[in-house]
Amino acid sequence: MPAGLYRALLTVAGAAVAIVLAVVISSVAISAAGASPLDAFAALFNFGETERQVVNGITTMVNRSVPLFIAGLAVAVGFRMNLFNIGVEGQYRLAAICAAWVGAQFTAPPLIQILVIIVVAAAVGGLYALIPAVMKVTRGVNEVIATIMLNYIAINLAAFLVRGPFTGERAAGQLTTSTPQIPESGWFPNLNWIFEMFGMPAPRGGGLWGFLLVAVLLGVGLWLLLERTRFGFDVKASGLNASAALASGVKPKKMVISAMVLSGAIAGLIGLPEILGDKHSFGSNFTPGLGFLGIAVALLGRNKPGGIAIAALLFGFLDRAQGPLQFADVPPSVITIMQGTIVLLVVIANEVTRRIALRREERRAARHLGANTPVEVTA
Amino acid sequence: GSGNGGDTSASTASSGGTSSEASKSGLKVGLAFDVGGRGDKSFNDAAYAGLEKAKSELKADIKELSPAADGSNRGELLRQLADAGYNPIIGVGFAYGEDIKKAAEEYPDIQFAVVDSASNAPNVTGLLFAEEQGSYLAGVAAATKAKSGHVGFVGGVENDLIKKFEAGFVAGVKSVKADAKIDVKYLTPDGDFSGFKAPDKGKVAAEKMFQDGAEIVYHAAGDSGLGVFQAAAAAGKKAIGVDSDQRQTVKEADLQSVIMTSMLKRVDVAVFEFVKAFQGGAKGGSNTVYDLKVDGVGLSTTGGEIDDIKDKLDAAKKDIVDGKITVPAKP
Amino acid sequence: MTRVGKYHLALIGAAVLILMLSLVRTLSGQNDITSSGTFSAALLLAVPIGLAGLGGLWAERAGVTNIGLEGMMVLGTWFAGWAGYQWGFMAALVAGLVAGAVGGLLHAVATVSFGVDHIISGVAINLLGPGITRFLSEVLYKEGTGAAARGAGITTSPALSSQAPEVSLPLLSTGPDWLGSLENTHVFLLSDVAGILRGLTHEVNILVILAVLMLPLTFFVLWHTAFGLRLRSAGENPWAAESLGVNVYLIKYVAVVISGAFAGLGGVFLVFVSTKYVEGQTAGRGFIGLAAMIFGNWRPGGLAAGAALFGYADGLQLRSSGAVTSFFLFGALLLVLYVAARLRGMLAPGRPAELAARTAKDYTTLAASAVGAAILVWLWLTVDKLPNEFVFITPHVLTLLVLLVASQRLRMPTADGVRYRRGEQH
Amino acid sequence: MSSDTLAAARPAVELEGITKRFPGVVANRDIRITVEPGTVHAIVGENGAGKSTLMKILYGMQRPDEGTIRVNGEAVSFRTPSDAIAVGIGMVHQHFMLADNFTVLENIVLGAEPKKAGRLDFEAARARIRELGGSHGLHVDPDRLVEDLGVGDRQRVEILKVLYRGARILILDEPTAVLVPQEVEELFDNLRRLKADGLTVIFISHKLDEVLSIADAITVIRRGTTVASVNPQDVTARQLAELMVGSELPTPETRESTVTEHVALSVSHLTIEADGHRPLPKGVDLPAYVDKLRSEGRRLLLDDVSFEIHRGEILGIAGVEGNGQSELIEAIMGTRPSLGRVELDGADISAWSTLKRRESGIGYIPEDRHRQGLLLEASLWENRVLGHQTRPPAGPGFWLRRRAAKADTRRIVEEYDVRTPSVETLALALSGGNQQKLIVGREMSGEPTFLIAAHPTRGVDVGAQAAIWDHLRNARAAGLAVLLISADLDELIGLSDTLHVMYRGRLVAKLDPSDVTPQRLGGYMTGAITGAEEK
Ligand SMILES: Nc1ncnc2c1ncn2[C@@H]1O[C@H](COP(=O)(O)OP(=O)(O)OP(=O)(O)O)[C@@H](O)[C@H]1O
Ligand SMILES: Nc1ncnc2c1ncn2[C@@H]1O[C@H](COP(=O)(O)OP(=O)(O)OP(=O)(O)O)[C@@H](O)[C@H]1O
Ligand SMILES: [Mg+2]
Ligand SMILES: [Mg+2]
Repeated sequence: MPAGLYRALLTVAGAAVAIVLAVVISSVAISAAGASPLDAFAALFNFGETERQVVNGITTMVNRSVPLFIAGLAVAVGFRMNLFNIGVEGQYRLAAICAAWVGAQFTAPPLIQILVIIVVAAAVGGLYALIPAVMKVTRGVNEVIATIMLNYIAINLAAFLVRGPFTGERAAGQLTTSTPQIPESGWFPNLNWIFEMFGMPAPRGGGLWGFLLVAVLLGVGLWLLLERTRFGFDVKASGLNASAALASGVKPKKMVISAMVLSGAIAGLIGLPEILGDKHSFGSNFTPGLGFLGIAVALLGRNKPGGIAIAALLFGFLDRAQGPLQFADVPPSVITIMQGTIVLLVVIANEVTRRIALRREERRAARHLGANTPVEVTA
Repeated sequence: GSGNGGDTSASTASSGGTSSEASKSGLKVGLAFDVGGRGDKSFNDAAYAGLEKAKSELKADIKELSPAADGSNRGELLRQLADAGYNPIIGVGFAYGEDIKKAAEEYPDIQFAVVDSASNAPNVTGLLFAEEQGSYLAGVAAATKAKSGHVGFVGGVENDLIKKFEAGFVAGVKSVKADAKIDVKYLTPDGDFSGFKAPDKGKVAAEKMFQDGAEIVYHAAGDSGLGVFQAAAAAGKKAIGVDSDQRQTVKEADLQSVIMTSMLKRVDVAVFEFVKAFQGGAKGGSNTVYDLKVDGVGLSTTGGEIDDIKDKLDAAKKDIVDGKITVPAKP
Repeated sequence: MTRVGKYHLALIGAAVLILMLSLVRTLSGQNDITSSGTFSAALLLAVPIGLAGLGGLWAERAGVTNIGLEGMMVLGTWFAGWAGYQWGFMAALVAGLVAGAVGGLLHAVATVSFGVDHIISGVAINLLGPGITRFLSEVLYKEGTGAAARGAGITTSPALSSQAPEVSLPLLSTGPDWLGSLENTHVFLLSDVAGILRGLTHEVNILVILAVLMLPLTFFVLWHTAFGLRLRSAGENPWAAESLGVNVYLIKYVAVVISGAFAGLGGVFLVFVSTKYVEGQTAGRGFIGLAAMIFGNWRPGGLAAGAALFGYADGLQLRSSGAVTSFFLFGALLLVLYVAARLRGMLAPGRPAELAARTAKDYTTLAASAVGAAILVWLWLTVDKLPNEFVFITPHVLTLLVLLVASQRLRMPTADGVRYRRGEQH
Repeated sequence: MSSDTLAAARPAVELEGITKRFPGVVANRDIRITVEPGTVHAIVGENGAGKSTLMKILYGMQRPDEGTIRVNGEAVSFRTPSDAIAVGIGMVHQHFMLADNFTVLENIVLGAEPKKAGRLDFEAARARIRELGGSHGLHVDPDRLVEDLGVGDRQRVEILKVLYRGARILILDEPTAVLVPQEVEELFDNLRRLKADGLTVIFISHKLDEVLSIADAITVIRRGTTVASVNPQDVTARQLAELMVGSELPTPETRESTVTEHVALSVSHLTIEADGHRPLPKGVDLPAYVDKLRSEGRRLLLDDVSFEIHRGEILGIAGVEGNGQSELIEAIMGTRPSLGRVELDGADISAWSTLKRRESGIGYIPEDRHRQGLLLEASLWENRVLGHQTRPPAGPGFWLRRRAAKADTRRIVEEYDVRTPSVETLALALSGGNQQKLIVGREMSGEPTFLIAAHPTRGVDVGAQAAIWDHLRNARAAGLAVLLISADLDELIGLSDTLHVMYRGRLVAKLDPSDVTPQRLGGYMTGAITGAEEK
């Protein structure tokens, strides 16, 4: 069996075992809560009776996955280089509010309007990530603390902006504050036609967010960039062995800055699916915490775009069940427990399978070498 | 896919779901909580109390859902309730404003209500509270009781809802003593809801006010209010609770005694009245304001500490109800 | 530098700091800068951060990065609340400690036995902590349970059935309260010292005393006992330790479990302050604790300084937004001092002339510092109230600034975060 | 065999039938060794013969699959090193096992700490270390940080660690690899004293003359098994070598000179300050500035280094590790800022980036292949690309040309005899020698005009060593200029056309490799002989 295939099969097997274990553990918890695990798992997979409910369920799941996927990508770019960008949280919030505000300041043909919003978001996210990057390369400040601090600062800054300079008009009696509404030309068209193509009803709400396409493109682009280009090679080299990368002509400072800025720029897009597809503004109850979840998603996906997509869908799948579980009288926090155990068990499984694969490879190499097989010696 | 491709209009969706198991009255009420969820001993639980009353008195079938910790699925919960055949559906908390509007457009045959936010669609009822009016009375009580004329206000999160409390309170205090000193402190900025969950910070903020000479501190800070009560107890001063009658809901005896009164916000009444009106055939598109006039807000009297100034409070209330005083909703 | 030298330097530093605070207070009239209230609030807010930081210290000195402190702290708060409402504060302390330790154990199993990346395992624990506690609340505190009747809800436990005692220094900070009287005279320096001392000795929770004692204890154990030497060796060169018969796995297990216990203790303290478990009350303190530890160069003393900085800044902004603006003045003073010191160095006789080129950069720094000082003074004079959002971030901005200045002197344990396997040398 | 001699001296260590298998490798097979007490017993064998594995088994770090161990006549079974320590065995490892950020004292007492009232008794430890140092001639200040120590001192700390535990049986795994001859002599004096005190020493080395001068008995291991036990009086180095490898030892001899007139690399006044780089003040002459720095008492890692290398020339630099060789490489590679001028083929490259330097024809075989030369967890073809990202086969351009890179890697595997299943294999699966061959192949493929070869055959077995020497010689004949840095003095003397000695950051002597002995070279390297000796 080729080494690559063997490794892939092992990974899948490991993940499967981990998920089964996580199911067992959560079943115990559900039983302890006095509910039936069977009901709970039925609720997980029950997307509803009517077609529309099914479509809504799928849409909820995918819509949840899209920002998580982007967040995972953002974290993974840094991780590839052993850069821990814990600041995705702050970067996306600041980027989201700035993009939402800029997008509401003018009206242009849809393509241009949306493009401008995306560019602003990426630029703000990237610039905000530039701060810890510069601090790291010039003053050696550990990026973990710097980004933790900058998260708090970003959250407060966003709060200041949304209530102050960037605040929009409000209907009487409305208590949420938000930036002005983005004109319709800045709304990302939804993908409801996909459902209609299969003769199914369109989902409710903002529909299937069109930003999904951007996310897919982003994933593919990032994969190409990381796996197929010189830049990707330099990132990988810096992550695997910084001093070897240095000796081979990779500039570590430049790499730290570009990886961090790239990570921040991607992070800047996390809020856009929601803003362009549904809310059309940044408000005080904008979804928080996606940056932190992105860390878990990236880890689960082993920092590879394909894996991150699967991990994001898994998280989306589980999160969708928050409501259905309550209909089945199961405490919805079971979802968080499942997510946590899956992450922990999958990384343990990854580690174990990685070691098995390495052992096998070493054995193959050794066999090929044939050096240390004992020889008959006459002393 | 199935051949049922014609089923794309939003109006037919509400007929799906569980119509077969309707209750005796046929009334199925759905309610979606704000972050924190049922059992928070405060806002959400008050809403639930109203819902339970509807269950027992109006024989309603009820279903209540809590959102995820980040509140990202509020809209989903509304849709899931609608798809399951619930009507009416209530969203608890101003954060539901936008989501209710969208859901209402998608399900025009279902009646919605939203607590703390205005109606924004023909089938949405806004259940609003005149927190500023209740807070005005709290301000009057505080200023009257505080001989030095020094009082304080601790807000959990600096958002517009909490600012209504501040505005009313300040106006009430000033109406009694124009030169009163009012310390105001918020624990966290808008968007960072940890300010409702930080008793230690509430304690520090209130402690400072008491040390500076404040005699009574009013809080609108959720669980952080606990810290305010502790600071009051330590300083031998008084505090004013919020939302429910905290002298009853707070179980610690030493803290109960510092709660001079609480500004009541009768979410339970609003929820129950809404369901009842729905049963009576009422349609949305307007707001119901729960103010002093309908006793939607007010002061609690447990402990009898404000009994002696009842006249003064009643007078102020009458002025407001009569429109002689207009309480500002913004500081 | 000898140990004595460092110790003296720290004392001198503290004295200079107090002097400057006193100066700023007198100039600005913001008494809260050194009031006992501010310092007691600072202590209150610093202790959980410091305990989390100690947790980080124990783990990282043994070579295990612990970003899961937050999750362990959350476990600590929940179990402290749960045990405390039934059996009182001692039970709360034990339960929170054990819960945190169990979180640490989980981290140890993943990182030490299975060799999982430390950050990954920590992130998973941060996800699990809140999930588990919310779930437990949903199950044990739901309506109809005894706990609910005693005031529990989905987000809170019932109040502790007994409170941890608080103590004060007799005469000085209670009763006749001499320090308090002295503080209220607002005399330059004297009142400031009195305020600080009183703040740190008035009605102090015994857990605070315990927590503060943990600092020298940690120092003693890690740097003056055989066990500590072995523990640190696991963080510096586990292979060397292994070759000398040290059971590195065991050491790491012990260290990470202790680390979790400290995080749990931080949670217990939060519960003691609020007298009950409140969901979300940790509010990222695990992360801040980690930051304080890095800030403190992986040493108990430095960590204490980091936690104190956070506690002080947070306490000050909670008590007085006005006092925060005075720190513009503080900054200006610092810059002026810096400029003076540099000028003195440059004008010192006997400076070799060919170093002139190097001073070109110096002049820019000097000019920038002077301009900075002027801007700060101007800000202090003109801004009388910062928007609250800017006040809230004071501690975080301060930490960033200090790191910018000092982070090049940090040295983390050499094998920190390294996946160690027995018998596999690097 | 008389019974009273047996009773008088039971063997200190007896190994019988020891077998140890690793996945795919039998590291030890049916090993039999008897070590008499109070002797120095040498174990020799080529790289990968299984010496270290055997010693780790004896020290409890690894468990044998088969076989028995007897210490002082008692059968033992070790689970961890502490078990071995308990019966009086101590081991000095092939690679230093020291925590750099700890003091000497902390490193020594770790695991066997003296305690007083619950605390670590530093005073007692200090006293005992001084006493041990005094009685065995191993003087190190117990309160210094290990990171500030040179290799010789570190070696002494390692031995003190073992003695501190009261070991009566010492295992020294290649202790001389990093030492210069003078230090080796000192070490041997120490060992003789230990022997006189009744201790038993097991000594591992590749260097046969050393072995012959110190050992009382010699065991030869080949391909994991004992092939002979000999008496040093009865064998010559040549015979020993033949036992080890089954053939005659190769020598790194360069035949006729190929040095041309054309200067490939010229380095002038290269200087690096120890405490951070500061640019040269404008209008100041560099040599004068360096004089100034010296007179101010600043520590210089590189102190006014100048030399030229011609095409077809190998310039060797001898020196004890830590005397500026690494800094010299870093300055030439541009990975560390420095003062002074570096010219490649007449072009001033001092301000160029590392990448540009590599692109313009500098090849680099790094001193530590794991740290600077390889991505261990990446495939061989990716390692082929490392350092050549912008050049064929993978470059130039934005996209990486994977297919071409793989094809070229296959070529290297073929030409340089890299033993590997495929080019997709991860680098860490390869043995050290094969990793080194890959690196040499990679660097030669970049068609360099100038090559830095730092310890090119370190830790490589004899076969691979000879192959690498051949490659260097061939490239030299084709006009390559080589800067050779090595700790192996035979390699240096054999390969170099010109030989410089580096001491404390300065080039202190220029010697003629054809008439210098390792002893004299060692004298310059340790500063024992001063004054440049121009050829
Ligand atoms: N932990 C291990 N896992 C797998 N193989 C190993 C391990 N340790 C050693 N080997 C293999 O066992 C063989 C013997 O290695 P060992 O280190 O004992 O050789 P050595 O004689 O000490 O060589 P050198 O002179 O290079 O030090 C080598 O082929 C090596 O690759
Ligand atoms: N000049 C180029 N322009 C655009 N894309 C390119 C270019 N060069 C390479 N690529 C992209 O990079 C990918 C890899 O290139 P290449 O064909 O050289 O690798 P490979 O050896 O085939 O890799 P593998 O064996 O993994 O398929 C190609 O599939 C192609 O999409
Ligand atoms: Mg060896
Ligand atoms: Mg191809």
